[in-house]
Amino acid sequence: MTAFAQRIWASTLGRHLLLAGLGLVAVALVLENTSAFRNGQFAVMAYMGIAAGGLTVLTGLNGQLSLGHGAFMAIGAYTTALLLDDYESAPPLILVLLAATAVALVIGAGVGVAAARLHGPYIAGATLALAIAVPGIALYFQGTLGGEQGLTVVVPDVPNWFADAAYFITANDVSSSKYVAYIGWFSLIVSYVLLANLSRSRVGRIWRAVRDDDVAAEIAGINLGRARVLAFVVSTACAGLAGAVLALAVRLAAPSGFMLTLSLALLSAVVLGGLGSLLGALIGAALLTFLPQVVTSIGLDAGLTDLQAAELAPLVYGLTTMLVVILAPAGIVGTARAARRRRRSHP
Amino acid sequence: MQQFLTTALTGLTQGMIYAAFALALVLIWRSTRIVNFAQAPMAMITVYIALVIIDAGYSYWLGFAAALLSGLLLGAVVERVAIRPVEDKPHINAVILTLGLFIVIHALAAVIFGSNYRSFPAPFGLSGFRVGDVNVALTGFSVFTILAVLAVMLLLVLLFRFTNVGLMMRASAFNQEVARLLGVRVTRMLTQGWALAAMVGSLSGLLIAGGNLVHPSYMDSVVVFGFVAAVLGGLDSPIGAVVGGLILGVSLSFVSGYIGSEVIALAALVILMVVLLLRPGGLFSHAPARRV
Amino acid sequence: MRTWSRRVAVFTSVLAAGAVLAACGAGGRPDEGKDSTEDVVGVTEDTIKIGAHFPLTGVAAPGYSEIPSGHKAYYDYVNANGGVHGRKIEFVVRDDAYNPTQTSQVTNELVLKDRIFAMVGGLGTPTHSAVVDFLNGEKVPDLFVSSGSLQWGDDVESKPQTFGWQPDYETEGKIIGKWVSENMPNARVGLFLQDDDFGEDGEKGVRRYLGDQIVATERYTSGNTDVAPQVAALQAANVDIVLGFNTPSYTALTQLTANKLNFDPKWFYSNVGSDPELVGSLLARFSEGAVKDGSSLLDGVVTTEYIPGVDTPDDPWVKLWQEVWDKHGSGGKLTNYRVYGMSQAYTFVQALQSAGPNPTREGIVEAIEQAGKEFDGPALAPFRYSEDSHMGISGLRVSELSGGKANPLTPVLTTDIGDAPIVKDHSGAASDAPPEDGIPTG
Amino acid sequence: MLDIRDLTAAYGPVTALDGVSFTAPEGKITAVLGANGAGKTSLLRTISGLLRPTKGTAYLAGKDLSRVPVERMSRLGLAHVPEGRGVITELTVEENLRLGGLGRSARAKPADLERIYTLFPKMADRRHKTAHVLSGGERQMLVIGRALLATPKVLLLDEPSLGLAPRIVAQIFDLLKSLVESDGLTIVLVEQNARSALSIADYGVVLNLGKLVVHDDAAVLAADDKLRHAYLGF
Repeated sequence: MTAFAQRIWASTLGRHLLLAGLGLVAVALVLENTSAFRNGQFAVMAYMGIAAGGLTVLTGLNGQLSLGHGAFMAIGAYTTALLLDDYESAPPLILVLLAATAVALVIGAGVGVAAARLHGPYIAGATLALAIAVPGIALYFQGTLGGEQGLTVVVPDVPNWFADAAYFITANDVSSSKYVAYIGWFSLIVSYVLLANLSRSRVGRIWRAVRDDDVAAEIAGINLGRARVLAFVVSTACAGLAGAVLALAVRLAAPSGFMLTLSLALLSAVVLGGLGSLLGALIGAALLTFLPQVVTSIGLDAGLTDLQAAELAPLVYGLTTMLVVILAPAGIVGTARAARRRRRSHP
Repeated sequence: MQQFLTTALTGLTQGMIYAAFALALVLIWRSTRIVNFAQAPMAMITVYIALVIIDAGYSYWLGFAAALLSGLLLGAVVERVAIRPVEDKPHINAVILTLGLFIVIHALAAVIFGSNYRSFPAPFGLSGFRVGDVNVALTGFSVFTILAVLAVMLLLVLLFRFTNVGLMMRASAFNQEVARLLGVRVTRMLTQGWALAAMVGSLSGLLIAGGNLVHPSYMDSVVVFGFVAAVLGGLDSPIGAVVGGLILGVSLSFVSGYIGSEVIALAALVILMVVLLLRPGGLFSHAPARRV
Repeated sequence: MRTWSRRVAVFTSVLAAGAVLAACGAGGRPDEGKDSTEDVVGVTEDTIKIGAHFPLTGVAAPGYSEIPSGHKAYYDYVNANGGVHGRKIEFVVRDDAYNPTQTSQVTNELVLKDRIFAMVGGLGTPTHSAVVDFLNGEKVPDLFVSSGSLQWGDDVESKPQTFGWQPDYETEGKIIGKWVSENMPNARVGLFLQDDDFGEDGEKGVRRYLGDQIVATERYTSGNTDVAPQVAALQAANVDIVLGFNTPSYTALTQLTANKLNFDPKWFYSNVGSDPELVGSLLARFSEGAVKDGSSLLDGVVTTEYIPGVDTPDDPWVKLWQEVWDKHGSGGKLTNYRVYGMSQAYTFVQALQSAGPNPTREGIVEAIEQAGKEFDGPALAPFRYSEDSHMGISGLRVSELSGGKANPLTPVLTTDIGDAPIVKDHSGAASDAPPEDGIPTG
Repeated sequence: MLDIRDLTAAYGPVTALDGVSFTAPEGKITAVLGANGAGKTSLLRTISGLLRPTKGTAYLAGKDLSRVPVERMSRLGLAHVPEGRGVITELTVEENLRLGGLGRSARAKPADLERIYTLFPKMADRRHKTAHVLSGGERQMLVIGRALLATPKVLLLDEPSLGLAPRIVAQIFDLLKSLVESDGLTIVLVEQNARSALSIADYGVVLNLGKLVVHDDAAVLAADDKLRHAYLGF
C-alpha cells in the first residue's frame, strides 16, 4: 500500500470514503448485471436500507425506540411528490432529495423534543400514534395531498450527462427504473458514510453513553435532552430521504403505503440485522426486500393456494424475527461477530 | 342534542372497549414490565375459538368461557415459550418479539380461519333504548360491556392492592432478585401475569366482537388506541387505563362525528402528546417514571 | 486496519450475495416467448400468461381476496375445454396487501420476471394508480381494472393500454341520483361515503341530480369500524334516505348501528356495498333475539345491479358460474366476489378470442377498442369501449331487495360520465344468455 | 448454625470464591471483611443460591443448601439483604414489609408488622407512601425490618453501612446488636467498613481474592495490626 493510501486509510473519513467508493463500484456492477426486475428490488432495498440505517442509529446507539418512522418516510415521500408534480418546472432531483430530508428533519426535531422527555414505552406509544396519525393527514387535506388516491410522482428524465456517462462505462442504456435504483444507492452510500462518521465521532460516543447509563452520562456533563433530540433528528432525516427514494421508486405517495406495517418492518429489519450496526441494517433491508418474494414462490411451488402462499410470507418473516430475538438477540451481524471472536480466542 | 347524546354514549362504549384492552396491557406491564403488542392477535384467535364453538351450535356463554380459558392458556404458553428467553434482555427485544408474534398469529389465523368477515353474536339485545322521544344509544350489550370492564378494573385494583398474589406479581416485575430472596416464585408470577392479562385481552376481544364483524385484523385499531389509552392513564394504573380509555373513546367519537373520521388518529396523537408533556408518566402515575 | 479491510470484504460480499440472489431469479426467467414465432411476451404455442395484483393479506383481504379465485376457476374451465385458440391461460396472482408500495413491487415482478402478456383485473384505486404509468410505459395491456374509478378509461391518450370494466362510480351515482329525484322528490337525502375516489366520484354523480335535496354528507375512513358518529350525524340531519357508497362490511355496520340508534330511514346502497347474500348472512347472525329476522333485514333496501349475482340462481349466467365453480372452484361456495371475478375473466377470454389466433399486446388492445362494444357477457349493459373511451360497462338498473333477492325497479339505464343523458338500454345485453359451452367466441 | 464447607463459585471463567470454609455460630455476629473484589458479596450470593457453587456447600442448621432454589431460602430461615438495600421503591413502605412476611409459613402477621412499626416509628407514619420517599438510612431500616418479618434464623447483610452517615451506621449496628440479643438471630455481616463491623461482631472472617485468609475472634482481628494494614485498611 502506498503512503498516500495509508494516510487515507488512517483517517476515519478517509476509510469511509474509500469504502463508499468501493461500494459505488459494487452497486454499479450489480445493477448493470441484473434484470430490470432486480433493479427495482434493489431500489426497494435502498430505501429500506436508508431508513433502517437511521433507525439503527436511534435505537441501537441511542436506545430510543421508535414505532413511527414510517410517518417520516411519508413526510419525505409527500414532499417529493409535491415538488415533482409538475413535469416542466420540477426542481433538480438533488434539491428534491435534500428538501425531503430537510422537511423530515424539521418535523423530526419537533417530535424529538417531545419524545426526549419520555421514557421507554411512553416513547413507543407516542411514536405509534404518530405512525397511524400521519396517513390521516393526507386524507384530511385531500385538496393538496390527494386523499386516499395519493399524489403521483413524475420521475424526471434521466439527465443526459448521467445517461452518457453510464453508457460510456457500461455500454448499457439507463432505464428510468435503473436510474431510480442508482439514486437510491447513491443516497444510501452518502447517508451511510455520514452516519458512520457521526457514530465514530464524539456525538456517537455521547449517544452510546446516554444509551448505556443516562444517569452517569448526565453526571458526566452530557445534556441528555440535546443528545436524544439530535439522534432523533438524524434518524428522521434518513427516513425523509428514504421516503423520497420510495416516492421515486413507487411513483406515488399514498396513505396506504405508510401504514403501521412499514414502521414495524423497519424496526424488524434493524433487529434482524443487529441493533446499532449499519451493515446489519443493510442486511435487514435485504431480507425484507427479498425474503417475502422467495418465500411466496416456495409456497406456490409447494402447492399452496395463492391465499396460503401470501400468508406464508408474513408467517416466515414473523417467525424469523421471533427466532432471531430469542436465539440470536445480537442480530445477524452481532452473532457473526461474536462467533468470529470466539473462533479467534480459541484457535 | 340527540346527536350529542348519541355521540357521547357510543364514545363511552367504545372507550370501555379501549379500556378493557388497556387493562390487559397494564396487567402485563405490571407483572413483567413488557408492553405486549401481540395482545390483540392473541385475543383475536381466542375469539375465533369461541366462534367455532358457537357455530357448532353450543351456547354463547360456552364460547365465551372457552375464549377466556384459551386466553389464559395461551398467555401462559406464550410467556413460557417466547417471552422467558428475553425477560432479562433489553426492553426492546421483548417489544420486537411481541411484534413478531403479532405477525405470526395474524398469518396463522388467516390461514386457519380464512380472512373473510364473520359475524359474532351477542348475548344481549343490539337495539338502543328509548326514553320518550330521546333515543339512548346504549344497547343491552353495551351495558354489559361497560359493567364487565368496570368489574375487571375493580378486580384488578383489589388484586394488586390487597392480595398477596398481586403484591408478589408487582414485586417480581420491579425487582426479580429481591423478590426471589423474599421467597416469591418469580417465574410463576410472570407466567400468571401473562395468563391473566391474556384472559383480560380475550375479554376485550369478546366485547368488541359481540354484535359485530370479526376478521383476522378486526382488533388492529384497538392495539393502537388501547395502547394509547394505557399510556394516557399511566401504564401502571388499572384505573388510569379505564380513565384513559374513556377519555380517548369519547373524544375520538366527537372528533369522528363533528370533524371527520380520518383525523381520529391525529386527535389521539394530540391528546396523548398534551397529556404526556404535562405528565410524562401518564395521568395516574404515582412513582417517578422508571428507566427501562 | 484489519477490521476495516474485513468490513470492505463483508460489504462487498453482501452486495455480491445480492447479485447472486438476483442472478438466481434471473436464471428462472422463463423465455418461452422465444419459442413462439411471433415472439410475444407471455405467449407461447400453447400457453398465455396473465397476472394481477390483489389484496390477499391485510385489512382489504376479506372479500376482495375471493375475486382472483373466480378468475382462476373460469380460466381452468376454459383450459379444460381446450383453451383459447389452443392456448391455456395461466393466471398469476400476486399479493399487494392493498399497499401501493407493494403493488409497485409485485407488478414489477409480474411484468419483468413472470413476463405476463397482460394485467387482468388488478384491484384498487390507490394501488393500481401506483403502476398504471409503468404498465402503459411498458406497453402492457392493463385490462379490466377492478375499481370503478374514472381514471381507468376516460383518458385514452395518456393511458392507451388501460381499460376499466365495471360501471364507473360517477355513472352509478348519476343513475342513483336521478332515481331518487324522480321517486322521492321531497326526501331529505343523506350521503354515507367511503373517504376515497369511490365516495367522491359517486357523490359527483349523485349531485348532478340532487343538488338541494342533500342535507348531510358523512364520510368514513376504511378500517375505522365505529361508524356510530357518522350515522348519528345523519340521524340528526333528519334524513329520509341514505345513499351509501361503501363496502359490504360497512353496509352491515351501518345497519347494526342504525338499529342501535333506532334510526330507520330508507337505505340505498350502491352496487359495491349491497351484496345481499353476504350482508344478509352477516346480519342473519344477529337475528338470534337481537334484531329482526336476518334475511328480511335488508328488505326495502334499494341498490343497483350491473351483473347477475348469486341471489338469482336461475339466471343462465349464474347457472354457468355455479357449474364452473363446482367443477374448478378452490373450495367454499360461490360468492358475488367470485362471480365478479368470473365475469371479468369471461370478458378477458372474449377479448382474447377477438384478438385472433396470434394475439399480440397491440392486437388485444385494438380488438377491444374495435369489438368491445359488441362483447356479449353477463353485464346487463354494453361496454363503452372504443378508440376514444376505455370505460367499462355503461349502465345498471335500480333494484329493491326483498327476501334476499333483488327485484328490478327500473329497466337497465345507461349513461356516461359528464353531461351524458341517462337513457334506457335497448341493446338487449340484459337478456342474453351464455353460449352452450360457456365460452365466448369473440 | 451456618456451616460453610469448601465453597467455590465462579462468574464464567472468573473464580469468585475459592474453597472457603468457616462456621457462623448461632446467636452471634460474624463479620466478613476484605477489600473490594475479595469475594464478600459472592459469598453471600452463593449461600443464598443466587450464584450456584461449583464445589462445596453451605449448611443451614445441618441442611444442605446447594440444591435449594432461591425462593425456598426464606422459608428455611435464611434472609439475605442484598447490597444496594433492595427496597422496591415503587411499592409502598407497608407493601415492602408485607412482602417480607410472605416468605415464611403462616403465623400472625399483623402483630409482626406492628412490631416493626414500634421498632421504626418513622415507618409507621409513612406506611402508605411509596418507599421512594425514604432516606438511605430509613431504607436500610426498612429492609432489615422486612427481613425480620420472615422470622429468619440467619440474616445475611451486604454492606448495610454503604453511603450512610456514621451516626446512622451506629444506629443500625446498635439495632443489629439488640436483635441478636432479643431474637437470638445469627448474622453474617459483609462490610467494607471493618472498624465498625468488628466493633459489634463476635467473629471475623477475612477474604482475599476469593480465598479465606483468617477466621478468628473479632477482638483478635481488630488487634492484629499487620492484618489490619494488609487487608482491612484501618
